[in-house]
Amino acid sequence: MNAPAKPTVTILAALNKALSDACSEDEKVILLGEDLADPEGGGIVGVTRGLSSKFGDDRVRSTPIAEQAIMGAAIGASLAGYKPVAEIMLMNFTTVAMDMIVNHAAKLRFMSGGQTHVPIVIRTMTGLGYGSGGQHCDYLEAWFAHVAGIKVVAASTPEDAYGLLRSAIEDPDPVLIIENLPTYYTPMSHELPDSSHRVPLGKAAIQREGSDITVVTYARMANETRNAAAKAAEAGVSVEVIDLRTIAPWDRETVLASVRKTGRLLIVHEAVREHGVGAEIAAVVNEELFGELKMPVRRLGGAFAPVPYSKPLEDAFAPNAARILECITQCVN
Amino acid sequence: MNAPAKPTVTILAALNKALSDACSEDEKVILLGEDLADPEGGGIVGVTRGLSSKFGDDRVRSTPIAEQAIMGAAIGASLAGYKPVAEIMLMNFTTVAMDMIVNHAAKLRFMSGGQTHVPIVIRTMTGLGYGSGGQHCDYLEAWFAHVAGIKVVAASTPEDAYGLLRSAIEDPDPVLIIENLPTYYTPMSHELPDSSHRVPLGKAAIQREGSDITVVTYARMANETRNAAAKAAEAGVSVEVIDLRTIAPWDRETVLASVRKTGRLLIVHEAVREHGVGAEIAAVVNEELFGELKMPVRRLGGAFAPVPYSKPLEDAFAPNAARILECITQCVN
Amino acid sequence: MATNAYVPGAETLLDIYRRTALLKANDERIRKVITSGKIAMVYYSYRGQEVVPSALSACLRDDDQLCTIYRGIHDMLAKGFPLKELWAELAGRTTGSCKGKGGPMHLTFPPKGIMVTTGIVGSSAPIANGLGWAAQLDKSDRVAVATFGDGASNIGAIHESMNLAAVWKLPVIFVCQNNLYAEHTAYKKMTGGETIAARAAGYGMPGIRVNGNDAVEMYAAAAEAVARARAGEGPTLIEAMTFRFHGHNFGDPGEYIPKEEMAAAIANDPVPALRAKLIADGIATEIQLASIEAAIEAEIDEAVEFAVSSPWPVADDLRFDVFAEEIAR
Amino acid sequence: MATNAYVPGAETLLDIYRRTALLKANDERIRKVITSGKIAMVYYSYRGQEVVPSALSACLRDDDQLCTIYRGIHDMLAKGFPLKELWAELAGRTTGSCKGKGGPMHLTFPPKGIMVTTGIVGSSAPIANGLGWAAQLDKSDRVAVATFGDGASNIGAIHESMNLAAVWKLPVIFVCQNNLYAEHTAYKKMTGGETIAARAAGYGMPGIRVNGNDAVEMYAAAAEAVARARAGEGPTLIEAMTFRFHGHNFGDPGEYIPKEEMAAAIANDPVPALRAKLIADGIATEIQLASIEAAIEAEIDEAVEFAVSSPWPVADDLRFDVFAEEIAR
Ligand SMILES: Cc1ncc(C[n+]2csc(CCOP(=O)(O)OP(=O)(O)O)c2C)c(N)n1
Ligand SMILES: Cc1ncc(C[n+]2csc(CCOP(=O)(O)OP(=O)(O)O)c2C)c(N)n1
Ligand SMILES: [Mg+2]
Ligand SMILES: [Mg+2]
Repeated sequence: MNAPAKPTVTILAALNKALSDACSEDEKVILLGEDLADPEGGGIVGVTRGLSSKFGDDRVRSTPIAEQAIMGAAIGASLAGYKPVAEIMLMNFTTVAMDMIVNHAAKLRFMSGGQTHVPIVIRTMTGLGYGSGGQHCDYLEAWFAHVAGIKVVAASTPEDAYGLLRSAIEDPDPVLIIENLPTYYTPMSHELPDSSHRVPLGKAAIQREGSDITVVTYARMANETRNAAAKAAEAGVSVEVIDLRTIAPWDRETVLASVRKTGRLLIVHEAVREHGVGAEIAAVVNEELFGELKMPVRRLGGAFAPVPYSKPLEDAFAPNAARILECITQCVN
Repeated sequence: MNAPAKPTVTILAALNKALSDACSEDEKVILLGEDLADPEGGGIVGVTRGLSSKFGDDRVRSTPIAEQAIMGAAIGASLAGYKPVAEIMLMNFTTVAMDMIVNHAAKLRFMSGGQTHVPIVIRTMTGLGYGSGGQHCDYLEAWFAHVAGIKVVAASTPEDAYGLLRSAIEDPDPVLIIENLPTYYTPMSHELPDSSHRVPLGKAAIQREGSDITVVTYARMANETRNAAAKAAEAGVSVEVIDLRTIAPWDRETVLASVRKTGRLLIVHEAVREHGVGAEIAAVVNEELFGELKMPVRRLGGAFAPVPYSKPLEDAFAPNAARILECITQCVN
Repeated sequence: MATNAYVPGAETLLDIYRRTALLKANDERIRKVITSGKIAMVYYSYRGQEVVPSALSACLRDDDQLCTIYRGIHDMLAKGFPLKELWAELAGRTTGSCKGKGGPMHLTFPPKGIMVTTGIVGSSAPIANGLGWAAQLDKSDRVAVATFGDGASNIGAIHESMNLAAVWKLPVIFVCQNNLYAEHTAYKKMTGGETIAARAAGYGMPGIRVNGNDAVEMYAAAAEAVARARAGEGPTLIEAMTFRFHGHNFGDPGEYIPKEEMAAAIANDPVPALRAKLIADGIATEIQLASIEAAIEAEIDEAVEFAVSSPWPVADDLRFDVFAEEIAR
Repeated sequence: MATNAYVPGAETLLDIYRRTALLKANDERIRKVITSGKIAMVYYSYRGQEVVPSALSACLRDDDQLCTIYRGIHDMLAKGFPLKELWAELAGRTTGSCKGKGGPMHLTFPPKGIMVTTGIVGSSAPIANGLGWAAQLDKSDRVAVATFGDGASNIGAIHESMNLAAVWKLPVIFVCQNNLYAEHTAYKKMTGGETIAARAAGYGMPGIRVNGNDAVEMYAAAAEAVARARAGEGPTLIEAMTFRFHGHNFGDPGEYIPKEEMAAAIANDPVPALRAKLIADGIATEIQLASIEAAIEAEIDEAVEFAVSSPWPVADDLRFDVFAEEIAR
């Protein structure tokens, strides 16, 4: 018997192919961001590697360090019929471009009464684990989820990374894609997705079926939760794992149906727990399933602190498989 | 019998006195912002009127239109021992200064291991009702509440406006004060608060006691809720009105004690309901009082849309006394 | 300052006057309508600044695109924003260009290239760059214009935009309407350096300060900048010196402006000055101009009437135009 | 370029060399320690840029204040950051200046005026202005320094800061360390205009480009700027031309830098050049310098040993230093 072949395909490769396929299929797709083009290395982690060589440096442009200018250029080009994919290198750097994203990209369709719209994608990245400290690892998805007019997605597998990015580019409204630094490089799949593969925005994935408790999560925490769920199964606890994939608007139907079935809900994200997206999900589930729950909705999230530098502190900041498992065990007992 | 004297004191006057008293009592208190000094009219709504004349234009400075520079100047001066009160004219303009507020003001104490701290106050204003449209009326408190290291307050009475602002200035950490445009001018009190008056940060006010339902709210919605509660009383419904005053960190003890008593909770804010601060409060109350509630926690908030221009749309955007009353009535039946 | 290549001919000057007359009459009507209580709105009067966009727009085509600001109705009207859709939007009606959702600070009318109106100081410029990038990609010779004020020149977005436009050689014209005040704050007090135009050199971009109230001078600068942009030679910064005759917004008495300064500006009102020049130069007669002006008044009458007799939006409209798909209740 | 008033004497040059030697040795040690696996950290090497902060700091006092960036350990060491607290922080220990909470990108040490280290491009400058404002209010002649890179010059915060500093005449020195690369992007490619220094004119502020690798030239520019600031005459922008000998951060092979460009830069390594000059000019002997360098190595040995033998923080430490009061669990 042969050992099963090792997976080789990473989220990084899937994103790169998604951008490449989108550029090939639609000449209106254009890319911009710091160090994005090949003379600058094709992006600091290489998501856009090879694309400026393939599609020309008119369509794939490195920019000065100027996030407001980057976002403005994307918005303007989208108003003139293009589908820009703008990279804001790290999520913390969205803080210098919030005006463009929130006051303009998210609102122009509404404020123009539908005369214009802003079909842009904003790719950004975050993630702890590398000792980058307080200004490079924030998880700000709750900010954007609170803003009407922009969608927010995050993938935890190469297939979803590909399918969500393709759907985001085709979506007629602005979409923020949150990539996660430590998950870029893990080989997870055997084949790169086909160019027809799409993941519809607004649809969660039930990554594992279960009957005792539902865990709703996304991004890197989905991986940790899958690991925790596997361990829980060994102990006889059946965990349903839902990866939201689209954080806003989130898939209420799938989540409610699952919790209706299991009667228990735990929400897990790396973002600071307080006022994180888990709060909204907990509020809605409590409202919709009042009296049907076997336990109060629980949330695991990042500590109420800036992301710290030192390894033991960084390790303590966010949930991980062990803590998720511990919490699941508490919940079902 | 004489008619009771009409109230004459507004939130505007209380804020002005608070700033003036703080400047008088502590020469480390300094002010900056666009159009803030008297040659520029003492602020566009006059909160700082008279102060540069009284305290000198070294301490009370108008600035260029440059919110990053404003926030940076405040942060820097605070690191050198001052207590700057910076005005960001409207809350939507915080979007150009989020880096300074979130990556720096909120984090420097932590990132420096407590060697430095940032005792600044950021005064900002928002509020619909004047047809300003999509870029001038956002309610972004949930963003800041999600950030560890900054406190968020909002007042609905002149006494609280005075007391919170004085406490914020004396607080050793950054505090964001959200003022509300339509409430500046309403005469509500008979006397300006005494210079010793303080409202502690983190303490809610029970503005009306009641036994049937708790309504947790803040800022202008507290006024609307008080009106709704008065009407409800006429119909025999006893409403407990809690004005949070400090939105982050919010007063869990007071809220939980009240809901434990009434068994019902409605949360009301003008901010978009989805992912608003009501979500966190609902999540916590559901978790803490699981099985003790007579109804699911309800939330009223702004529509999931940018703030619209046209009057009927603007009127439809946010809760008001009538809608709060309607919801209260539904809840208790 | 005007090179011979860009001297406006008689027809162009008359065209410019037609626009200024429309702008002036429209501003006066808006203020009148607000005062009468017929329509309530936030309003930032541009009275006194009419020549800047009129001369600029005389160099522009419908497919050239504009990003302007809250004080921008003059920019839009000069570029061809239709009066009915304008007034209906000001009145907050469904027949307004933005269905009443945008209002005076967010007017939009793509058929005439009026793409963005922003209430955020400085934010017109970054978006204009994107319009310019699209023109480049389209291999079109259309241009993008960003207008903003003197106060806006000190905010970060403007700096980032000018640098990017220079580096990418974008067909963008940055028009700073220097009316010497930013809200209540005098230009001199908040601006390092003598002129805004001089900052262009720091980006390796041509920058020119002109008397924006002089149709000939403003036209020459605009025409040269537009020609440069159409030829693929990159952006230009024009600092157009002008003045506003009213407070920052309707209701602001403008007490921070010294009386003499205001009096001198009004004495040099650019609209009657241009009118007088047309007559003095024999380009038009008093009768011709009066009839143009009368036609404008009639057109405005009609637009106001259209606006106030149009239907209001209803609460349910909030569910639409947030996304392409409607928002569930 | 140096005026006679600001020529560094022999003692000053020796002082500058002492700092550069410390900086160079420290950078080499950090890279060695990372390579060995002894300490893991994100690291932005400043090797090649040592003379800029060394000459600058020779003009500064302990009470002068600094806001620097992720690539800033050279700025801090030159200003007097103690080695033990530095290394313990790099190692993430409780004995680090920031108790392990800040790390290499957020080093802070107020007793030596090292107030802010930021990982956000451009954000050192707005905060330095506030330190300058405080100095003004205190009627102190202390100054504030903001350092940043060539790439940072194109971001909004820098523009807003330079304008405000000029308008308020703040005692701030803006030091742009132009190492010709911003991450992987060449300076020329992303910068409109020939020099960063030229942009100062747009704010009515003195701006000067100097060879930052030349101790005499850099000292002269810094001393003049500091004297101007102390005298209440406002800010200065210094563009110090330099180069980094390694990738953007540790692990980046720097392939985007042409080999010849790197080779030429290394051939002109400013640290041995200054060393040779001291000997050639008779300011110090080989033996003296070697003994300075040996003492530095010993000091670094001690600091590294102190760091790695210090205790780690524990999870509960996350509850402290978020606010003055502790965070409940
Ligand atoms: C980022 C931001 N800060 C502040 C404001 C408030 N504000 C509106 S208009 C204005 C003055 C702008 O002056 P200027 O750029 O000269 O334009 P003008 O109004 O004179 O046409 C200010 C400060 C804003 N809209 N946006
Ligand atoms: C606002 C922001 N955008 C992007 C980055 C990512 N980034 C970190 S360093 C850097 C390059 C900065 O180059 P430069 O200013 O020349 O400084 P140097 O690293 O050369 O010292 C970039 C783009 C950041 N930290 N902050
Ligand atoms: Mg102005
Ligand atoms: Mg550099």
